[in-house]
Amino acid sequence: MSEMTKPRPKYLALHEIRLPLAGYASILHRVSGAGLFLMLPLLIWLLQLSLGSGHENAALFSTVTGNILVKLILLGLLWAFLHHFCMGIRILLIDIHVGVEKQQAHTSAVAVMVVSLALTLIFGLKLLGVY
Amino acid sequence: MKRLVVGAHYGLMDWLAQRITAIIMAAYTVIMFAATLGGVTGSREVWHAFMANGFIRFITFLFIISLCYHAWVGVRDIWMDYVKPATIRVTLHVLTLLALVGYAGWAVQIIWRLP
Amino acid sequence: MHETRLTMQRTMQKHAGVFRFKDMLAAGVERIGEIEQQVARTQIKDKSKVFNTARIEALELDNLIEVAKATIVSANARTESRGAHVRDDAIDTPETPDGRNDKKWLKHTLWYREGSRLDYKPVQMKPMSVDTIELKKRAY
Amino acid sequence: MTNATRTVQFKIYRYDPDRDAKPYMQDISVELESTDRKLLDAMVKLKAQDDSISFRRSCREGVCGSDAMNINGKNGLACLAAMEGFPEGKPIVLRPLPGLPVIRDLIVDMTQFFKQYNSIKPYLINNDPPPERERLQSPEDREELNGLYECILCACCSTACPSFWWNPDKFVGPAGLLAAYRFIADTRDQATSERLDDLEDPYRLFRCHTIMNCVDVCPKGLNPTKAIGRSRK
Repeated sequence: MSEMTKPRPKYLALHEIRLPLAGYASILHRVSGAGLFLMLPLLIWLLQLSLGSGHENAALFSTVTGNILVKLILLGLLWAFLHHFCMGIRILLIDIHVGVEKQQAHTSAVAVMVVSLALTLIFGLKLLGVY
Repeated sequence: MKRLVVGAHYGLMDWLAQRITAIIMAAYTVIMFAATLGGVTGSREVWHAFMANGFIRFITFLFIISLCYHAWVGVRDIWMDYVKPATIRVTLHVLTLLALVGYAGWAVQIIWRLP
Repeated sequence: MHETRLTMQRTMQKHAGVFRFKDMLAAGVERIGEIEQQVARTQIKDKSKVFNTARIEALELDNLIEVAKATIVSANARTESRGAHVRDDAIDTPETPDGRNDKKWLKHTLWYREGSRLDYKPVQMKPMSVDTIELKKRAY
Repeated sequence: MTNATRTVQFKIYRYDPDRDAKPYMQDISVELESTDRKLLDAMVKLKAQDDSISFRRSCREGVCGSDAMNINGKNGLACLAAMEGFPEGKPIVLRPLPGLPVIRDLIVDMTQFFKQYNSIKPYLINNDPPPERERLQSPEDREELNGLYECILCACCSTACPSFWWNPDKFVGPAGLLAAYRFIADTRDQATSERLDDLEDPYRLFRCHTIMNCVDVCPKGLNPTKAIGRSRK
C-alpha cells in the first residue's frame, strides 16, 4: 500500500454481541475445560489422599474436603465436569450429523444446560454429604 | 515479513484423538457416577477395595491417559486462539505438555501403588 | 439530493414508463429539464474523504440525470413504437406493423449533451458473419 | 395513500477516520411511513436526513449481501430485517460486522474474509478437455449442491464465529468452508483430495468447534456447520 492509513478499529465488544444459547453453551464448554485443566493438580492430590493408606492421609483428606471453600471449588468443578461432559456428547452427536439443524441445535443446547445443572444438583448433594 | 504458518497436517489426527478420548472418558464417567450412586464412596475401605479392582484400575489408567491427551488438544487450541506471539505460545505449549505428562505420571502411580 | 433523485425517478416512471403518450413525453422533457437545474444545485454535507457514499450517490445522480434526459428526449422525438418503446399514438397499419415505421425510423438515435441535440445513424443490416434476417412483423 | 408516520429511534456506530479519534454511538431518530417495511428502507431515510451515515447497500432484496451488519447484537441483512420485527419503543442498535477492521461507520474491510474465501479455490477444477456442451450432472448429483451454492458471501456467518474472530488470518471461516464443501461435493470437480488435503491444517478446517453461531445468523438459512461436518468425513 502506498498510502499510510490509520489503524482501523475493530468492533468486537463481546458483551454487546448477542449469541444464540448454543453459543453460550459452547463458551462454557471451553471455560469449564480450562477450569478443569487448571484444577487438575487439586483433583489428583485429593485422589492421592483418598487412596493413600494410613491415618495422616485420611485425616488430611477429611480436613481438606471439610473446608467450605474447597467444597465450593469442588462443586464448581463438578458442574464444570458435567457441563463439559454433556456438551461433549452434544458435540459428538453433531459430529455424526445428529442435530445439526438450527432448531435442533438450540433444543440440544437447552438440554445440555438443564441436564448438566440437574446432574450437578444430584451429585452435588452427594458431595456435600446430604445423602 | 510476517509468515503465516499453515499447512500442517495434524488437524484430522488431533480432532479424531479428541473424539476417541472423549468417548472413553464419557464411558468411564458413566461407570463412576453409577458406582458413586451405588455407594462406593460410602467408606474409605469400600472405596479402596473398589479402586483396587483390576478392571477398575485398568479403565482408570485409560481414563487418565485419555484425559491428558484430550486436555492437551483442548488447551493447545485455547493457546492457539488467544496467544498470538509465537514464542510465548510455544512456551505455553511446552509448559502445558510438561504439566500434563507430569499429572499423568503422578495419577498413574497413585493407581499403581494401590495394594 | 435524496429528494432530487426521487423526483427524477418518479418523473421518468410517470412520463417515460412502459406505455408512452405523446403529451406526457413532451411534458416529461420539460420536467426533466427543470430537474436537471436542480441537480446542478445539489449539495452534500458529508465532506469526508473516506468511503463517502454520499459523494458516490451525487456522482451517480449526475450520470443518471444525463441518461434520463437522453432517454426522454429521444423517446419524445421517435414518433413510432419499436421494441420496448411503445407509443400510444403509433397506430398498427400494414405499413407500420404494431406502430413500427421502418421507412422513417429504422435508424439509431444519437443524443448529444451540448444543446440536447439529436442525430441519427443508419442501422447496419448486413452482418459480417451471418445472413441478414429480413424485417417482419413481430409474432409469437 | 394512508401513511401513518411514526418515529423510530436508532443507535448507530459512527466512525469517520477523517474526523473521529475513535468510534462512538450516535442517537438519532427518523420519521417512517408504513411503506418503510424493512430496516434498509429506514436506513435510506436516515441517510436522507444525514448523508454522512455510511453503509453498503445494493440490491435491497437479500441477494447481493452488501448490507450485512450487526443488528441489535446479531448479524443480519438490513434489507431482510422487517421493521415490525423490532420491539417497539426500544432503539434499534446498528453496529458493523464484528471482528473485521472498520473503514467507516457500518462499513468494514472485507479483505480478510475474501482472502479466506479465495484460499479454498472457489472454482471448478477439472482438467478434462471441455466437452461440446456443458459438463452434465445427474439430478441426484446436482441435488447435493443445494444448500451450498446459495451463499451470497455477506460475511454474517464468519463474523459471528469466535474461531474466526481470533484467527481471521488462519481459520477459513464458515463461509469459506461452506464454499469448499460446495466444490468437494461437486461430482464434476476433480480436485477433491487436494481440497481436503489443503483443509487438514488445525487452523483451517479444525478450528471449527461446532459453536453454530454461523447457522444462527445466516440470512439465507444455510448451514455451514453441516457442510463442515461432511468435509471432515
